[in-house]
Amino acid sequence: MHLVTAIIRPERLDFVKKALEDQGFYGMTITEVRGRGEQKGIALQFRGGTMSVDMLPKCRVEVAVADGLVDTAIQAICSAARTGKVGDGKIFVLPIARTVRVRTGEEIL
Amino acid sequence: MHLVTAIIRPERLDFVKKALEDQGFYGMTITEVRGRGEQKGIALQFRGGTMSVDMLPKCRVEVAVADGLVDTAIQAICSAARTGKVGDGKIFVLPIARTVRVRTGEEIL
Amino acid sequence: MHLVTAIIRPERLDFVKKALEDQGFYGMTITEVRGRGEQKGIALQFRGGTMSVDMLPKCRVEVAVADGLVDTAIQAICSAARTGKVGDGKIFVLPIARTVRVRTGEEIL
Amino acid sequence: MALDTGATAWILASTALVMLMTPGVGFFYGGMVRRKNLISMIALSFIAFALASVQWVVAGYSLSFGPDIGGLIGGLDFLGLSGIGMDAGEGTYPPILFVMWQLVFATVALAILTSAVAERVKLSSFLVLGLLWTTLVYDPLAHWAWGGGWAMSLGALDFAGGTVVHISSGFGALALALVIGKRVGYGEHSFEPTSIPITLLGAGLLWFGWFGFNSGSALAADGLAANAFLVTNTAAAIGALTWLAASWIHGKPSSLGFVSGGIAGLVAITPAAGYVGVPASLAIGAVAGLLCYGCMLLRLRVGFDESLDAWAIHGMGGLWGALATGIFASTAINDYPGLLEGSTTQFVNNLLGAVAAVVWAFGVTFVIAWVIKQTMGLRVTEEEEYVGLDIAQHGERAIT
Amino acid sequence: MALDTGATAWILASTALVMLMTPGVGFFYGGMVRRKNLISMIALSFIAFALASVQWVVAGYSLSFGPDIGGLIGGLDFLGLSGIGMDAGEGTYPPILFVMWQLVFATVALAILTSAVAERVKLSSFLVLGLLWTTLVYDPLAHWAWGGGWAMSLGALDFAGGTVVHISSGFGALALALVIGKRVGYGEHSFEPTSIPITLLGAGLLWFGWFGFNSGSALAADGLAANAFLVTNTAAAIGALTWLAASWIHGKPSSLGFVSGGIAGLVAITPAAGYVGVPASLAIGAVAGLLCYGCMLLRLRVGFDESLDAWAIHGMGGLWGALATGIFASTAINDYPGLLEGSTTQFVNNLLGAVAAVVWAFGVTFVIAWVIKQTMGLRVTEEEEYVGLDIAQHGERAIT
Amino acid sequence: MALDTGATAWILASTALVMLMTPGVGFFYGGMVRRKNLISMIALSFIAFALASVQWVVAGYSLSFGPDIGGLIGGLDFLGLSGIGMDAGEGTYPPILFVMWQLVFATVALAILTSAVAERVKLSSFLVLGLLWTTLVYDPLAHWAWGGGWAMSLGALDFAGGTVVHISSGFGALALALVIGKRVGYGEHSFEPTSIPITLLGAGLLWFGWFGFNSGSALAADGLAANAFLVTNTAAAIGALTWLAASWIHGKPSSLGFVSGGIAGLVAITPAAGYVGVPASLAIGAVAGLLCYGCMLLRLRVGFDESLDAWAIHGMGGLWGALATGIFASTAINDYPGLLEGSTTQFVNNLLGAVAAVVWAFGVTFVIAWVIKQTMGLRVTEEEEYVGLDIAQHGERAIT
Ligand SMILES: Nc1ncnc2c1ncn2[C@@H]1O[C@H](COP(=O)(O)OP(=O)(O)O)[C@@H](O)[C@H]1O
Ligand SMILES: Nc1ncnc2c1ncn2[C@@H]1O[C@H](COP(=O)(O)OP(=O)(O)O)[C@@H](O)[C@H]1O
Ligand SMILES: Nc1ncnc2c1ncn2[C@@H]1O[C@H](COP(=O)(O)OP(=O)(O)O)[C@@H](O)[C@H]1O
Repeated sequence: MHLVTAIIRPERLDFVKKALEDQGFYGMTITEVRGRGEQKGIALQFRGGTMSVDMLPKCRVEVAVADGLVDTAIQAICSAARTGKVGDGKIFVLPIARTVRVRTGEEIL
Repeated sequence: MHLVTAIIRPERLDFVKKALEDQGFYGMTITEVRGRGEQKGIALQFRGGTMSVDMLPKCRVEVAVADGLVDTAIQAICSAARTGKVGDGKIFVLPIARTVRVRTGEEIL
Repeated sequence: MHLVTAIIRPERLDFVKKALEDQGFYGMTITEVRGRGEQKGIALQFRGGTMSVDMLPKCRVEVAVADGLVDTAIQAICSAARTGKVGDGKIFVLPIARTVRVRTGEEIL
Repeated sequence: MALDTGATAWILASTALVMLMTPGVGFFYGGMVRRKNLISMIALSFIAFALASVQWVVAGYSLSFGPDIGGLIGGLDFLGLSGIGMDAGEGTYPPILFVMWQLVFATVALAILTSAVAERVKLSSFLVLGLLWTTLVYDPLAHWAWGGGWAMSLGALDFAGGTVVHISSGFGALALALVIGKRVGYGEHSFEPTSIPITLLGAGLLWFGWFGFNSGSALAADGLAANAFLVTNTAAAIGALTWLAASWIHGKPSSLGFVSGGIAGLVAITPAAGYVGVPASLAIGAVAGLLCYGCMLLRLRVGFDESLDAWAIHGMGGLWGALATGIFASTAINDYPGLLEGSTTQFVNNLLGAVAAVVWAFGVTFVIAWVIKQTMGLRVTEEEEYVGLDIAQHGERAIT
Repeated sequence: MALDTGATAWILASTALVMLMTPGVGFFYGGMVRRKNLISMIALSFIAFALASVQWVVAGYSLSFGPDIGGLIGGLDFLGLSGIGMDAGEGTYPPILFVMWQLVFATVALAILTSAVAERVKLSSFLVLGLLWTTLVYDPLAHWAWGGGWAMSLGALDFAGGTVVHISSGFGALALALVIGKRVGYGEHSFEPTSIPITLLGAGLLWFGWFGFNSGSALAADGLAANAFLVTNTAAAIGALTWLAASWIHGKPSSLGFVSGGIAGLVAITPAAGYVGVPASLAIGAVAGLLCYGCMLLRLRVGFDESLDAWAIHGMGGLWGALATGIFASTAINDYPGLLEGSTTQFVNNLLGAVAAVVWAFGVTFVIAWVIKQTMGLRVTEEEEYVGLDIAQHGERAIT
Repeated sequence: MALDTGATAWILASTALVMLMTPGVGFFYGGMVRRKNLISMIALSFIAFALASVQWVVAGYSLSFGPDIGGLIGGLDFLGLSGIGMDAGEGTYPPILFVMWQLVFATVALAILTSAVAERVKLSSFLVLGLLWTTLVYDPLAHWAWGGGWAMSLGALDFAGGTVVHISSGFGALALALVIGKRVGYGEHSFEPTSIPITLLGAGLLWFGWFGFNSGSALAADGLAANAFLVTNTAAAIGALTWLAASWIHGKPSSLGFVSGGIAGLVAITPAAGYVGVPASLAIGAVAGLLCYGCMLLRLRVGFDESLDAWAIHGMGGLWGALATGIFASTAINDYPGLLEGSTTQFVNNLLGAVAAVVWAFGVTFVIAWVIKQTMGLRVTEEEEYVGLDIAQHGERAIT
């Protein structure tokens, strides 16, 4: 299995979820993260002091999929998350050595 | 090393921590995430409008363990996190290429 | 590519960001996590009851870097995140099977 | 008559209560916007408060309560509050207290208006807009209804500001939202409220402060003030329960709906609080809960991004309240009979007062907003809107 | 006598203060529950407020303060508030104000009761429960102590509601928690409070509002009101400090313990505020802090899931306050001597009043809750409880 | 004269308003510290409140308002409030009310002081420090200015506590921050405020409560109280706007700056509120906004970790207010002419009063803090500081 890990815009999350569902991917894990890619930083001010915040909120969507379905998942995410502007995000596909279902303890392939 | 990544119920976290400790695993990283597996979504309402929220809070527990101890860790987590009902979670074991201790800069094997 | 995943002290984040920038790493993803390593736990009290909280806030910094640059990234992070005390953190380097840019759908190598 | 220290004490306390409504509005709306605009939304209310406060002591009071000019506006005799005394003289409370008392009404009206530009307004433009709005929309309406203007001469009743505060800000918000346009992404993806508990806090402060608003409007510590207090609470309670019930039928009964209904009830009883009794307040509040809920559904159906619903709740609730005052006004409470006691005149007067306020508030706000839009611009850039106003306008973040 | 505008002003202001306690209760308890039930917990207080408000103007006031029937309940003469005037007549404040004043006591009692069903109650069932409870438990108790009922005739003293509000809700909560049963997972895994700062906010609002509660109960703006104000604050302060000290011995002195001690002090001084002086208030508050802390420990040891401790703090604090009033009442403050001034009668009367209230509150609440449980059910399903009431009952989420 | 129920009502209500400022201070500062110290910061204000409350009824009131001893301190005649009556006698309000009224001033001063030890103080040490500070710093200053001490005899004017509350806590904070030393990591890495909305909530409560603070200081419900109310609001509003403007020039206009300016205006108008009119209040507030902003920049440049800026805002704002009172005092408002009306004496008297307070507050606080540091220690261990005071001192966490 592979863990398809996508960093996307939070406002596209609903679309990505829908697109994954449409392809039959139900299980997923979502984390609120902050990130930066090509986007420039922004300087913040705290009572006259300055702090730099260049990390905008993003959503990390993780979907464990069988090896043969990685492309399908990538395509579903890409088309649903895309706005065409900088900041649309990245997908990292991580290899999974083993997957276990906690409820049963059984190994999933 | 492998990164044993478990998505579990937040209320089982204390038990999982305890179980890992009992097996000698002290280091771990915890992230608040939301997730869905086989559980159905729930429709939310915002002043007459509707939004769908099917992502329940989960905890991601990550433990980096030596290759020979992966099974021990998986078993400890499984038995401590299990309630027997849908939503108990999944464990993904990710291979780690290298591990470094920041304090010393030394490589850990 | 590899995903250099560092768990560091939140207050060192700015330094780590700067150090990575200096080495030309702009893209990164940050997650608020809690973790424990060698640090001992602390017992909390809730109106007479007790709960144990031994998980201190940490930042997870993830940077996807080309294979040849992993060492550079590790060094940048280590030197910027180091205080020399227990709790400085760990770096896990995870192999990435594929990386995709959402905006364009193109594969990044 | 002479200084009544009891009345003065209650007006002082009521003024403080009403003042708290302005932060209350900030938290109420703040909880409903996205996290990246939470600070901005709260800050807009605070800024509205300061802005209208200064305008009021400089010119606003005079424009509203200066010697009447043609029924339309007050003269500039009290500019900078010159000539406003501390001595009650023939009155029961100090004239200077009346200035402060009326001030907090002007501020809360402007705070409500901020909802229309939520998550997209340029701060500098809001400062100009706010100054113009309070001067050109609020002050004339205050003069008409309370300062000796035509509506007051006509006999249109507005006990505590259903027309002056709520119709003005509600229909002003409608015009303003039309001019500024919808938020980027509205109608495409969902906008999750950052924190319902913050909204509930705001609602609690509003409900609390409203007792000063309505009961203090008796400008006395007597039975009329007490009755206003009781009918205010009753209308709010039943409004909250009816909205809860109505929204339950449509789905889940949200706490946001519940407090929205409470505020609808509060708005609607505002003009009536000194003229009606408890049974009428049950009717007024119940209708307000249902009506405003319906108006919100209508707005949603039309897909119009006036999403904090100042129009549905304050505008339409205020309009209903003005009419309801004409209907339910009772001589058992005050000197004025309403439609139910056979006085068509009262109803018509109130109708005229309310319709004129609707037209003025909508029209003038529209023009002000349009002019600002054409000149300095009303909105932040699309990029700033994406990043959020907290960072873009204030350099701050709500959650680290 | 005739209308005293100063007294009226203070009662008006106090009523507003007490009203704020109901949201205060919501935030106080809301911060202690898990995040998934935060909105629900706050909303229950708001809903309790609206529900009891409407019930009160329709029937509650009449049941409580209508012409006495056999010492047990008021007659229905004032149904819908018919015949309650705005004119003070022989009194010092308008009768209609007394209705509003008493209303906010009824609402806060019901709000406290919501703690017993935290994180597991079905909203529809709570609406029925609340209506029955305020009618069958609160109204009779209010009648007994203040409305001309047997306890009042007997001479049991309850200045501001130690019995009527706190024993009723505290022992009611005990019964209710028994009937509804513990939360799923209670005793197995830990339940982390979602936000202590929210609880502190609630505590701050409660402390603030309590000045209206106790001092306003003088129904005058005079030395008695001032004394009540001061002893209230003193008992709260010392209660907070003693709980802090006691919990420090057991471990870390939590801020939650500190404010719990403050509220214990406030509860205990409530029935006594108009009868005792500052030295007595130090004793009453200090004992309250220690006693209620001990009761909480006891409840924990027993493993009983009445986890927001309405019983330990309001029930036992109120009981102690009732007895303390009988002990410390002083003719230096008011007309009534207590045990320390040699009046066993006063102590016994207060004991009787309190015990009767304990029995009635516990018994009737138990029956009401049991009947609802058997018929429409009290709890949400286990699945809904797992998901949390915010989503399951309101379709809302506290943190996006 | 005799009991004036209106005056009494307003003092009662004002006392409640001022009381709310103490939690307000807690939330105001709490939002600015790091998340791991949020509960601690709020709790320190609550604890300050309880501590000073008990000290006040036991000894503080007597030290402040007991029979004058050499112009420096009050005698112990009123220890435990013995001899303080409930009867107004010749006065317009009950003496016991004055005790309570003054109590809330003592508590808020101590709450402001807590800012100086933010995120690093040991709770046990704070308890000792607070007790000593309120006794040795606050009580003498209250005696000097209001209790018949030398400054009062001299004729230094301090209407509502610019010197007694703000100079004392502001310059006390300066000394305290010097002794306790900067937080670990200060100047190295950035310290992000945990929640600006919480700070805005605190600011809203402060602004609200300040009406009681200043207007209630008239100890009457009359034109003077009304004028104080209005100038208070005006100075706050203009102070907020000028700080906003000044910080806009330097970068982004933060909401934190806006409310800081509001508080600067409130501080500065505090001693003047009963002596100046609206135009003067515009000047006083505007200067306060700019001056305190400048002082904050200065503190930042120096790299001094008194990071919640009690010195810049309360200390320097209070100092400016004391001088401004001497400058702008007007016989049109009260009996006292200031510099602008030709009275150099008034200005010099106020200058003397203020400078003496600065010296006393700074010096005595320094000594107290130093002694505690040398004996029991002021700070937590470095490890505890790293973990945060919420866990280390209270065993609690702000966000689960
Ligand atoms: N090299 C990287 N390592 C880790 N995360 C990254 C990297 N590059 C981008 N990201 C994540 O993806 C998000 C979007 O990236 P961005 O570069 O803005 O998109 P785009 O590829 O369209 O330019 C970032 O906010 C960050 O969270
Ligand atoms: N395919 C998946 N990819 C990523 N995360 C998953 C996947 N399946 C489950 N999870 C995570 O595990 C959690 C529990 O999964 P669930 O399917 O409910 O458990 P069970 O295996 O008992 O049915 C989910 O909430 C989600 O966070
Ligand atoms: N074995 C591990 N698995 C997962 N995360 C770990 C592990 N060990 C350490 N961490 C993470 O790194 C953080 C810092 O680790 P720590 O052991 O305190 O540093 P050091 O290596 O200096 O002792 C921890 O809080 C935790 O989040």
